[in-house]
Amino acid sequence: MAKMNMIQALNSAMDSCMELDQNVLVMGEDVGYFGGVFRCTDGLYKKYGAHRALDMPIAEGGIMGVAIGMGVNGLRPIVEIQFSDYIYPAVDQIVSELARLRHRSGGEYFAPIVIRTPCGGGIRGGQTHSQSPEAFFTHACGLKTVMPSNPYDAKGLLTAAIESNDPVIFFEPKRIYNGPFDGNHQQAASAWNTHPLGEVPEEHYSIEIGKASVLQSGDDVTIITYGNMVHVAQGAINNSQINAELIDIRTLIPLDIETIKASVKKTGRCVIVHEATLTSGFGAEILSQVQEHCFWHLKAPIERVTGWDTPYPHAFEWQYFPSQKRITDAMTRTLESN
Amino acid sequence: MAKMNMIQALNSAMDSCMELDQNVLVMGEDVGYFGGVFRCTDGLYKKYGAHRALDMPIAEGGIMGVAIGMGVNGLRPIVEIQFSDYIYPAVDQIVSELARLRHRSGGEYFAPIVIRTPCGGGIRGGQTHSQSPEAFFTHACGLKTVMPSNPYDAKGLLTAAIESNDPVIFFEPKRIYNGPFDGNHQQAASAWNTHPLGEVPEEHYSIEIGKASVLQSGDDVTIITYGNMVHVAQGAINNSQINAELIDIRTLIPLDIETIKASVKKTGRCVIVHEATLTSGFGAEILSQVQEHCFWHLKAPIERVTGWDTPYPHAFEWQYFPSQKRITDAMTRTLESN
Amino acid sequence: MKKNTEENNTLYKSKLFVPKASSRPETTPDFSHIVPPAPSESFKPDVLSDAIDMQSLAYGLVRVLGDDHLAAGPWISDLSTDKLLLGLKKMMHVRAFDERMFKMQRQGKLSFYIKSTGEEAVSIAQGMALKNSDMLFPSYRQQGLLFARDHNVVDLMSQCLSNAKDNLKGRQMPIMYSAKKHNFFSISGNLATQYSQAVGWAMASAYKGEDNIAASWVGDGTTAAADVYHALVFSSTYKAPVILNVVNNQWAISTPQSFASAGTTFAARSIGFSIPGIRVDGNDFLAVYAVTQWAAQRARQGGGPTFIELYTYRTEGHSTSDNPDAYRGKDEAKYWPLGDPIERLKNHLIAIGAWDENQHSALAQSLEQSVTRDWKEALAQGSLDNGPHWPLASMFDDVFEQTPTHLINQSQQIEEA
Amino acid sequence: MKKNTEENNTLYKSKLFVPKASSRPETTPDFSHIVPPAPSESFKPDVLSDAIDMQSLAYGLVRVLGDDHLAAGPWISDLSTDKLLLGLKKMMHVRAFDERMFKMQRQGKLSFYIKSTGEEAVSIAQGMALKNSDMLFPSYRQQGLLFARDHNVVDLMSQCLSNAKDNLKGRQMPIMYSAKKHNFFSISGNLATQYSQAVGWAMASAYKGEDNIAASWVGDGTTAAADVYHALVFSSTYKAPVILNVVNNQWAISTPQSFASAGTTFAARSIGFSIPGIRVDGNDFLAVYAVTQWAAQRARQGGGPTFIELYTYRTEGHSTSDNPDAYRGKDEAKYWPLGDPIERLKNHLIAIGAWDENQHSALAQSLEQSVTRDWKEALAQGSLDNGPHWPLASMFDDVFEQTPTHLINQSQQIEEA
Ligand SMILES: Cc1ncc(C[n+]2csc(CCOP(=O)(O)OP(=O)(O)O)c2C)c(N)n1
Ligand SMILES: Cc1ncc(C[n+]2csc(CCOP(=O)(O)OP(=O)(O)O)c2C)c(N)n1
Ligand SMILES: [Mg+2]
Ligand SMILES: [Mg+2]
Repeated sequence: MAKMNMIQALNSAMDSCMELDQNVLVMGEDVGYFGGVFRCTDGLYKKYGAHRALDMPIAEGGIMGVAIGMGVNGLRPIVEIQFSDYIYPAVDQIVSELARLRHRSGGEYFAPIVIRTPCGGGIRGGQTHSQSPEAFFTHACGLKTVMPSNPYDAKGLLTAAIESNDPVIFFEPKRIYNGPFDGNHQQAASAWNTHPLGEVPEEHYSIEIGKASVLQSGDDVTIITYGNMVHVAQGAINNSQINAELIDIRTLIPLDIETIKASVKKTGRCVIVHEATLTSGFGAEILSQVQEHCFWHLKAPIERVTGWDTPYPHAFEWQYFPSQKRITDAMTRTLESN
Repeated sequence: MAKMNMIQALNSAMDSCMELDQNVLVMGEDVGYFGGVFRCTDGLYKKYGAHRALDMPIAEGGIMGVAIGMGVNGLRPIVEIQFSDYIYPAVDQIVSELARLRHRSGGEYFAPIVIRTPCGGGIRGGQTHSQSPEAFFTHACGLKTVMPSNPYDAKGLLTAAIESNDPVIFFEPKRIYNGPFDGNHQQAASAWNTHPLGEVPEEHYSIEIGKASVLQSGDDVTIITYGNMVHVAQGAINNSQINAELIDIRTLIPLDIETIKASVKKTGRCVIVHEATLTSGFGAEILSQVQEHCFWHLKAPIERVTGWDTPYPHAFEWQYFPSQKRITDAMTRTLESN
Repeated sequence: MKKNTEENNTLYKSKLFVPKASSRPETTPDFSHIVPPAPSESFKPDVLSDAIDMQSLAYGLVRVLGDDHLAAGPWISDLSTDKLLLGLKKMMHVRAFDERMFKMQRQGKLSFYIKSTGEEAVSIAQGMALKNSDMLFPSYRQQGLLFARDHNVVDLMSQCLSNAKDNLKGRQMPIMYSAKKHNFFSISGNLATQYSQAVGWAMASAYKGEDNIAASWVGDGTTAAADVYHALVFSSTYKAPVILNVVNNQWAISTPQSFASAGTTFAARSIGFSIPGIRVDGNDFLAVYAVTQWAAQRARQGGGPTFIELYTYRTEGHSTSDNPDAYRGKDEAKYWPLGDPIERLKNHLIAIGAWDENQHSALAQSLEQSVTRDWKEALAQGSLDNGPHWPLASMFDDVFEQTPTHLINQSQQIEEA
Repeated sequence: MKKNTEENNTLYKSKLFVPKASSRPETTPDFSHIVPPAPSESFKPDVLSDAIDMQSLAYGLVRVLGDDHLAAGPWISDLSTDKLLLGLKKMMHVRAFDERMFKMQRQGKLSFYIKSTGEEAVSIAQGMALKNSDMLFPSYRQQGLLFARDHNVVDLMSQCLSNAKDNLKGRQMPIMYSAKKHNFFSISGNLATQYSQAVGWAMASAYKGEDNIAASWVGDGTTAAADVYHALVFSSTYKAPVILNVVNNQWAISTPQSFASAGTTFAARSIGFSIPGIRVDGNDFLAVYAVTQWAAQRARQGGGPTFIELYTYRTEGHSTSDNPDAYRGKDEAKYWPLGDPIERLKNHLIAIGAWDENQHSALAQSLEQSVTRDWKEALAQGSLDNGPHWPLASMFDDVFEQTPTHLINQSQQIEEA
């Protein structure tokens, strides 16, 4: 075991897969010589060369089209989209091509691609360096959608994604690259090396895609969340007397509804938290499935605590970023309503 | 009043707006000389010339970028995307630019654009001529999203969209261009001239964007739907003994939640129907809002009847297209569960 | 909106330039500006020449067949008479196939169809000039490639019928073929997407140190799509072994090529990317073959991509959903100055004494019969309206490699519904 | 994945071509392949020439200032000495502004900043060559355009500070300016999107019969983006009155221009679209002005778009988040053969006796002081950390023209939270 932050854990996953399989390569803008603007591919160029840590022109749509062709020809490209805010030029190749290829070709063709992309706010990046567009991709059939919340999961899930023969879109909450940020931005941020899930095996391992993890069990209310918000929710629980169960879904598609069902049937109360915009965010899908499966167990309306329906503002970043207080208030409301 | 099908009603809306305001023009692939592959812009080229019924190169992303620039320079482009299945190359310009321009520029700039695009299946078009991608756009803040279900609404809402200073994405269910198709594909399709909402004023009028319409009032269960499915739901109600209230939301963003609330609080039961894929479809957002606002009035789980989580299949079109039976079964389930 | 109106008492005098069509129903077609050069007027550069040094080929028109029906000029290749006869037969086979399928659609047996009439030389000559191990990324109008690779005709028909033998399991509209065993990529309904994918496939081939190349096709109208730019930028940047073809058949549904050609030839577009651009008479089987062979050699020798404009004409409607008389001059095809690819190869073979009219009509007839036989056999395996189809639940397969729970549940619901 | 591995006992021998950088930290920069031509070596075509007839300008380098610091050659324009002095002053003002803002970011007063050091001639000369009624669609590195149009400097700083006077209401990162009163479009964080928008704006101008033109800028790396292709295709198709500029400063963050240039000049890319391509010494104020003036005349006379490659160098890091020493040769800037735009114009003015060192340092000092004054004034209006900002609820304004109910509700919730 070693202490790793998320960047090191992701790097370690790519490194071990590249060692195992020469069909695996990383590609994207500034990922080669420089090692990525967030340093996630650092060292791979030195170790595997310019052909396997491949810098690419600034054309997300082109990178994706080319990656699909490579995947069809037996390679396993790991594509980095520098910020998920810049994934839209690639949406046609992702939604119309990558997601549908296996199905439309009757199973003849597929492209085993991983799309890695940093998401979320909290770094003063304004509206084009803070977005969480994961929900868009959950509506396109054929894409696995993953968002880890800690280094241990990050390495295990990224390894599974690289090994998967299905395309995987892998969101990396950039605010927690270096530490488990709990939303308390006045405080000095803590680092991963003080966190149990910052303990990461150096060797190759994978975590099954499609399994949620229950980070804390409790009886009164279920919090369902993923990514950045896992740590904000944990903080809200720690700083309240509420006996809450905390579920990190880790994978959006396929969603581990069984784990969610079991919990909400037990607690009868549910708060869903994500950083993305409220309307048609993935919280709506989770809420709908909980309502469909647990209706008769619900003791209070399911609540959604999310980003607002506006672009991510520069000056009001901390009013946009869902706070512990908003989560605590929501839990309290569900507990009070009867 | 005149009898019009949806194509004629849409054409009439564009014509009257172009007559009123020379800043209004239509543009897109095959919309000029030919009048559009569905004939919606037929005659506008003859009447207004090649400059105002403007054929364009096959580049949805380019068409959208150019339209935004025109909008910023005072024009009101009505862009036709030939099939909504082909809107993805334009997603970056729509989501990153068009939807955010007014906000990001502090209100200095905006582009009053209408994006018209046929959606939905039932025409044997397979997976790339049958999609209903409306939900994607409801998650991007700053776009009004409209889908009419009849000629009268189509003209009134399109006129309002053209007059709006906000961008509007306007989905046209192609299966009902010529008649109110109720899902019964063995039967000869009926035409709009036999339908009361096929009565359309020739003169200029508009219908406020953001208002649902209650097409039939009932006490036992509320059906919330839009587009193609309005007529399938109506058929399901007609062919059952169920006393259902039928709401055509007409506008997805902004959603007329007041009308929905009033109905569900009355009936206590709710079935949401759309043709788009289930997961993260707009039904999830509607369900979530109903649950949040009407929780204490609900007598049964809210149901979603939608397209399946697969691409639209050619051979199994009628098993994909939500049927009256599936809607009736859902209504029955909600009525039986207690 | 009204507000604007009040301001606009004065009417705009538009200065916007809008391209024109070669003809419209109210005008007589006029292609007099197209003056086919003699084969001898072209030149054949070394396969590793710089794009800029062979620029004139982008503005000219490579031809091998002269008005005398004989082969001439620098692009004469090593094509044997047998190969020419095979090419003729394959072109005639495609045409017979298209004719039959079109009729069947008109009789309601198919939901849709697209012909390649008048463009058969493009896919047959190019298909024959490539190795079977080269990967093809076509648009929907290169069905000829499948004939070049001897694809089973009954299977093609089964795909169009969405029947139980359809290798696409009834999921796709007619003509959206996929044929992995023939290295023919799954056709996409979304224009141009295959173009940059072909470049990626070729980059992978180079990455693996293999000799196979990729080839892709788009139409004149589709050249405006972003993926075409991506293909040019990426194939140039990494010198990908790929042939990028533009089939300029003059029309994109109702839109003339003037809305995509940017006031010059399509072939000219690649030179600014250091990619050779060659414009070739797309109805001249020998010229298409020779140019494709040149590009394939360049790619295999590490010279990178070639951009080929195949200058041809869409003789019929865009598809069975289209009526060209609504937007182009009556019988515009008759005015097309470069003739018909089958006629021209036939005349060449006759001119060199390798073929005659009787053999030709006999072949035409036997191909018509074989297509009819194949159709009966395909129909016997089911049709869209009457089945048998694939099992309904198969619709949920292949969305993912292993079908996840939520889709298994949906496949059970659909059986109940 | 494992499965693949077992098959791969033999290692690939990659044949993939991967472009190289001008230098990396472990190599010494070498620009010896760049041989600046003498001003006289260029030629100035008629403003309505065909792109193909002026092709050599795409592969050459338009210059006016010679090594003797004097103006020469066909591109000498009517620039008065006063205008040159004004241009010098504005370039120095931008540089002083950049210096101060960079320092303030390093002191934690700003969240982010981007300098244009070494590229000042691009936006100042081009801004001065255009009419104030012409519309500008810049990238984030053309802040100089705002100085060319005499934008209030305190207001620029207020935007960077997201304070109560920020015209963008605290919504955008620093430098994402928008200035409608100066016909300066809202800068987007998404690269290239403005390029096709500029074409649409220009098409609207032509549609309305007006004489205003549009101009847009992208960097060398950004040329790979789809919107650049769309701008070329659409501006050519409709002969839009627009100037499309590529600021080739050799780097895109850590990625050298060789990953975007397709093995040739950027200017060469437009010729295949019938759009003149001109490569100009971007650090030569007089050359940039003259070429821009030529393109503007062409556009106003109905000649359509011009594509200009401004050949320059990004002297500093990409932004305050970047450290160029991690990916390019130490002091690569020092090796850049085309010098510094301010130095070169200064030397020219001295050479013609219109300026001297004392005047220059005096001006530099007074500009530094004025920027310091402006900064104090801006800071007095608030800062990101300490406010005052716009009212919190203003965040929900401008999502739509009239704020709908669901956003009004959210603005109430945010006040409570
Ligand atoms: C992205 C996208 N936009 C629009 C369409 C609709 N469409 C199908 S074919 C076609 C015309 C293509 O013309 P061209 O590229 O010249 O090919 P041709 O049909 O002449 O072979 C159009 C606009 C599509 N299929 N995909
Ligand atoms: C669509 C998109 N992709 C990626 C980025 C991230 N990004 C910001 S600047 C930049 C480099 C741009 O380089 P260049 O075009 O040469 O302009 P320069 O910074 O040199 O002026 C990149 C990749 C972005 N902003 N938008
Ligand atoms: Mg065509
Ligand atoms: Mg640059």
